Amino acid sequence: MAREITYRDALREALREEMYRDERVFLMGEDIGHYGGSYAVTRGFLQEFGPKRVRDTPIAELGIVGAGIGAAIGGLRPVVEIMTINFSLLAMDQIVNHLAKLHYMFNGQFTAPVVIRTAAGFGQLGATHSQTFEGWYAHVPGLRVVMPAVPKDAKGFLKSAIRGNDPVIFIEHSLIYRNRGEVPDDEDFLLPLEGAEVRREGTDVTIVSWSRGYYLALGAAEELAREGIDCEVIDLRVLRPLDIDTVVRSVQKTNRLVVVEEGWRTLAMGAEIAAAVQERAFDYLDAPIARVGSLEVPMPYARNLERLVVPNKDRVVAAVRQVLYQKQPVTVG
Amino acid sequence: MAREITYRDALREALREEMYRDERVFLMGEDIGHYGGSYAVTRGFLQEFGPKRVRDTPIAELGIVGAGIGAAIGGLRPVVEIMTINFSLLAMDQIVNHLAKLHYMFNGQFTAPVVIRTAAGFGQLGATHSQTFEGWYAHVPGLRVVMPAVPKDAKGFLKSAIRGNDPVIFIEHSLIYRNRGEVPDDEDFLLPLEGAEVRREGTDVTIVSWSRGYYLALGAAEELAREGIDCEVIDLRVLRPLDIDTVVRSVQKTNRLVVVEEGWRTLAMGAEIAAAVQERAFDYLDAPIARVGSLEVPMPYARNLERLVVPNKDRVVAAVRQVLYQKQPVTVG
Amino acid sequence: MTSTVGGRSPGLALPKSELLEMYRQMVLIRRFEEAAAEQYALGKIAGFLHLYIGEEAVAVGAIRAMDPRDHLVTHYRDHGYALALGLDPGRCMAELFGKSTGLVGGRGGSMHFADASKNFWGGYAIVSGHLPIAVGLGLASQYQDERRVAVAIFGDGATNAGPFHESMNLAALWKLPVLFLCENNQYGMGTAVEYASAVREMARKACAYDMPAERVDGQDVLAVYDATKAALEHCRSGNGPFFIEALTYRFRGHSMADPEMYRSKEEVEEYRRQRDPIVLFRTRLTQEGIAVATEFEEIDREIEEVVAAAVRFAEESPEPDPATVMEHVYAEPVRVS
Amino acid sequence: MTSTVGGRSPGLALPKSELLEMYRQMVLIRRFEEAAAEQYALGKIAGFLHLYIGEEAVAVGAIRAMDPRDHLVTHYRDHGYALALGLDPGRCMAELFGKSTGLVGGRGGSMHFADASKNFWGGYAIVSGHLPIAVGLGLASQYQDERRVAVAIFGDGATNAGPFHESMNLAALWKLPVLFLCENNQYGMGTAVEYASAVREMARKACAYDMPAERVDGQDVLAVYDATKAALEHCRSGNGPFFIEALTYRFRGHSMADPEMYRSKEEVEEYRRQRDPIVLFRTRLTQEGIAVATEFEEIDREIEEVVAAAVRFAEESPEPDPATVMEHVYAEPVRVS
Ligand SMILES: Cc1ncc(C[n+]2csc(CCOP(=O)(O)OP(=O)(O)O)c2C)c(N)n1
Ligand SMILES: Cc1ncc(C[n+]2csc(CCOP(=O)(O)OP(=O)(O)O)c2C)c(N)n1
Ligand SMILES: [Mg+2]
Ligand SMILES: [Mg+2]
Repeated sequence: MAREITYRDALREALREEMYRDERVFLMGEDIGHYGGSYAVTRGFLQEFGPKRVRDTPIAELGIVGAGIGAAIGGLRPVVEIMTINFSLLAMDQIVNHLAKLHYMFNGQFTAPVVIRTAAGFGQLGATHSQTFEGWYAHVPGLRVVMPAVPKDAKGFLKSAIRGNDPVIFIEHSLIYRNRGEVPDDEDFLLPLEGAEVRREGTDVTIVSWSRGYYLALGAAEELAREGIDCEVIDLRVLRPLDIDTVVRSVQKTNRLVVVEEGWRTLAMGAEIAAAVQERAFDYLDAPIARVGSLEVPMPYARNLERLVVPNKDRVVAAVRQVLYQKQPVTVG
Repeated sequence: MAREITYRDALREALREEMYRDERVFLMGEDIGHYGGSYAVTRGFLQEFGPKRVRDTPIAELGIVGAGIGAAIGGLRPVVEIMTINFSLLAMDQIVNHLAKLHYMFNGQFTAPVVIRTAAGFGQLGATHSQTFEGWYAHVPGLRVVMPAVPKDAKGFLKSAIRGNDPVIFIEHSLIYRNRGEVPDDEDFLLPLEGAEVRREGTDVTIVSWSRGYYLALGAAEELAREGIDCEVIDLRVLRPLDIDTVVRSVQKTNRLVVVEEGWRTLAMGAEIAAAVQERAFDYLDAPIARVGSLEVPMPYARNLERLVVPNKDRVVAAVRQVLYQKQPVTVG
Repeated sequence: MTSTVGGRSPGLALPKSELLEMYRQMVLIRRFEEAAAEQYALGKIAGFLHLYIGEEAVAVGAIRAMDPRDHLVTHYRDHGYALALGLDPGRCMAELFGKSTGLVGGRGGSMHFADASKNFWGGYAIVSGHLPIAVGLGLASQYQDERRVAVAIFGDGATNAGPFHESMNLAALWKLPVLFLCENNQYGMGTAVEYASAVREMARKACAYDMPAERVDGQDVLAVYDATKAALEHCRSGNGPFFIEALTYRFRGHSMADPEMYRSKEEVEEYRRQRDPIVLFRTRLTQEGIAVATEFEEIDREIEEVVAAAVRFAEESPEPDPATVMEHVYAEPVRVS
Repeated sequence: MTSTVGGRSPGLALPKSELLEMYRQMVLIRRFEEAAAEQYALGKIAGFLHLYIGEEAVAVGAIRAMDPRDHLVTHYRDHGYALALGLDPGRCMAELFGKSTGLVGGRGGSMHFADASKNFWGGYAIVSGHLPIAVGLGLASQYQDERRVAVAIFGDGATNAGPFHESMNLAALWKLPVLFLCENNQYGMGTAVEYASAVREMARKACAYDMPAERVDGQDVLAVYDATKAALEHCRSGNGPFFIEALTYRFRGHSMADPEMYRSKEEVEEYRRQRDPIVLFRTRLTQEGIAVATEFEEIDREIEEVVAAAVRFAEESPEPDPATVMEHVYAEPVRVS
């Protein structure tokens, strides 16, 4: 059985179900309680679960991530919300130097199963509120990094993240909270925190993306289908560990690859995917792997400038044409 | 005229000369004064320049980087030392959300020419003291990221960084401070903060590295030369802006590329270099680009484990053989 | 808490023209922001828009006390400061519209106003992230013997963040001329002070740094002026930093997106009725016999026009030139790749 | 500052066996670290080695006062705590040697001792980075109604860092059972307190959080014991966190690499002569008629053997198995790539 619900509701269900299932699960973050969550994911939770389990915190990203680590070591299951991924830079030391390392550094003696929920996104929010850093977290051994695109994954991953024993960086996207999709009814519906998914089969070119980028990829694929170009679309879903095999298998079929993401192109996920795919499918590639990302500037506020900076469907289409040598190679930002 | 001096002395000269040249230049950092600098780069400076210009600070990486930004806006030329790059994670918000963005965000009205000196390195220092994050900084528009390998570059870059108007992340390496090399005598010897350098010409394969990695590359090249394998060795020197053209030109000649670095392989500099080179020299590549990096674990303390984790000359040699199809492809970490 | 009611405020000794100018600025901020809210609803302004309505006395009192050479950095709730500094309302509104004629060419929007020519080094949107920058400005002043004070504006919420602490310690340790001016509007977004801070009075936090501190009625523009004047004098004379907590209240939501579920309508109404800084100041000036109703009304009318003109200017201004999108990432030319 | 000299310390009412055990632990720490320094010189130990010599009374007094169920996190200067907790000196030394028999299998080295079975959740090497973790442990205790106190050990230098502030505020705001135990050894690496902190007494920093605080003579093991006992009681009873500043001094360099140019030999000598916590305690126990010279000497001899055995154990232990290098990155299996 499944119902169609929004991405936001999928997250809400995951949190509620896990909170009912396990007393040790609690939420902690800025404005998640009285305010109702900056993206309304936890609206009503304070009233439903009380202030012990839905904890409004001071503005102290580093402190609350660290408190999450300690709470996890002490036997709890904290879900720490960092309002947006931009602010996670303040908690970087806790995440990278502490959370990711504890288990290894202390020889497996204990774990700190903290789930950090945060959101990427943009929309005329300016330079410091429009970034995305999934690639940075995906660089760090010890972290699992998840960035679901569809409600089903949002729910299944979040529940698995809460139940699992590893730290998880769980990245949402402010522009897809209202997207709808099928979600199974089962309260024990879990998804393993690994593995990409081929969401659209195709033969001519592979487009890899995740989170909101997946919808751009899909839109481009649909547009190109009208011209008879058949794109395979992969939703990467989990950025660490990286399921490069699924991408490689697809490229072995299509021989062409485009990666679509919202971050600045240089040194973002697309770089790793391109590097890893050429390592493993060198002889299958019929064209250079193309990367579509943001222009390399701090995000400007003005609507027209922002539109220039972020990737869009047209740029994805252009990149697909480029790897198909349909036109002169186009600059894809 | 040139003399052979150490990398450390090259840095010392650069700082001293610029401090004498320009009253506005001052140093700020933990233990740079009374202690003499954790790597002795500023030893004696407090005595020479006094506490106004050589400022010991509290342990507050974020605060001192931010204070550097403000001081720069206010007309000074701060050189902020972050003892090691591991601690720069605490200042990440200032560096990425403030320093890198000011100039663009405020429409070019003002600049914050802060030089952040810091050091990578390892040596049984454990998980939180053995990292390197140049790839993260190189991801960020607005920053210039420099990681010199030789004394001449150390000096020329540092002087240019101090005189220039952009923020610069200047990354040293604790294991090469004693390396020696020729440095010009000229007090106005400056190097532009861009551009890779071909340090050894060769025809069979290109090895790209920077900082200490460059010495591994060179060592491997020398060893392979004895077998008649002729490696071209490029010292990347500056990681943002990235001089990919120099690498591409080399690959157009050698048709094979190995990247050597100390960071975890996934999503590090090598990923970008591989992605960018396959974009621009696809038809020239005779083998997949190989990346040599660290094993993907938090650094263990034990000597034997650490040795397994970090790249060494043998792994570089193995990677070169791999791209030459000399043996079965070897896993190169 | 310091208030001027009852006592004799030095601010009252200001020339009448300045007092009326303060009134004018407060009304300007109020009307400017009301217009901004309307334009937001019309989709002309987007992203985050944090209104200052209800808090006008703080910016106006503080800026009036400052020397033009003093430095200013603020948080994202920055319109009031820009207008009190005398920046052109048209260029401010154009910034909100994301137009090329905006204060920063449309690149910053509401949260990132700036004008280097006024030593206003910007509004910043990372809570507490600009405080170390203020410390650095204070350091530059001390280093260059300039007797300029760096004024940092921030909220109650910011005082719980690590960067605040590092900044306070550095400023006090080095005796820098930095005025920490905390607008305690009793909420950080939707989180009341009591849920965020171990102490309710922000000024108490200065004790950890041996920094002098004062609480002031932030709805009383003269009290803010007086306190700021004295604090700036303290800083300018080489005595190190000073901390002012201005108790205030925002009449609107945190930003335009705020459903305001964390406080009651009654609470807001109560403040609007009893503690409107504009009404309080107007009443005061009237009681003191400094100005009469018609004078205020004339200012009010003038402001209506100024704001209408600002909106028109913003509306009619061109968007930024797309060709400039890559400009100003670096100050120096980039040659490679 | 609290000291037991003159007054009557509750610690003196401890059974003689415990008092002698405290003496034994202090001597053990001293000799263990002297041996470690020797082994470092021989190249058997590498990386950073931060000795605790001179500060032994703090760890020994504090740990004695703790309940075994209480949580402990420390900074990198952690040998003293491990030994005072009763961890096997052989395994401790083996960790310094990077051997598989070490406390954490040779993965951590000097800075990262830990033993989960003792609720010792580790030594951490990012200054102040472990303080929020202590807060979280306190939260877990409160949440689960466990009446366990989380004890955080850190230096004077750490109190200037942002994470300290965020931790203090959170602990006080939520009234968590956290004991902040600051070892003020008067230097952070080579930076004297006066160059790093706006206030010289670390305990004053608690005022910003309305947190009770006390200064104690950290060279007086009984004073530390008494203060910790009382503070733990305070925390355990639901009164929220407590701050103790133990005034102490390290007799050796910050780490083995320290050229010690920032302080005079005379200063160090003075402390060694006048304020050696072991000598002070021995004298005290003698004066109080609790023990006599031969008892101390027997302990001293025993410790020589214990330490020699520890070194032997470390020396003879095998290195970690290279095949395990990728183990424990994740707790759950990783299947892809
Ligand atoms: C580091 C950081 N965390 C969270 C946010 C989101 N945020 C924006 S404003 C705000 C509340 C700030 O409150 P306060 O400092 O009291 O200022 P006020 O808005 O009340 O003027 C929050 C949480 C942010 N911008 N930066
Ligand atoms: C965030 C951070 N910055 C800098 C360092 C380098 N460092 C290690 S110990 C230390 C001094 C710490 O002093 P204090 O807190 O007083 O502890 P003590 O060593 O005196 O026991 C410094 C600066 C670090 N480990 N972490
Ligand atoms: Mg507020
Ligand atoms: Mg210390």
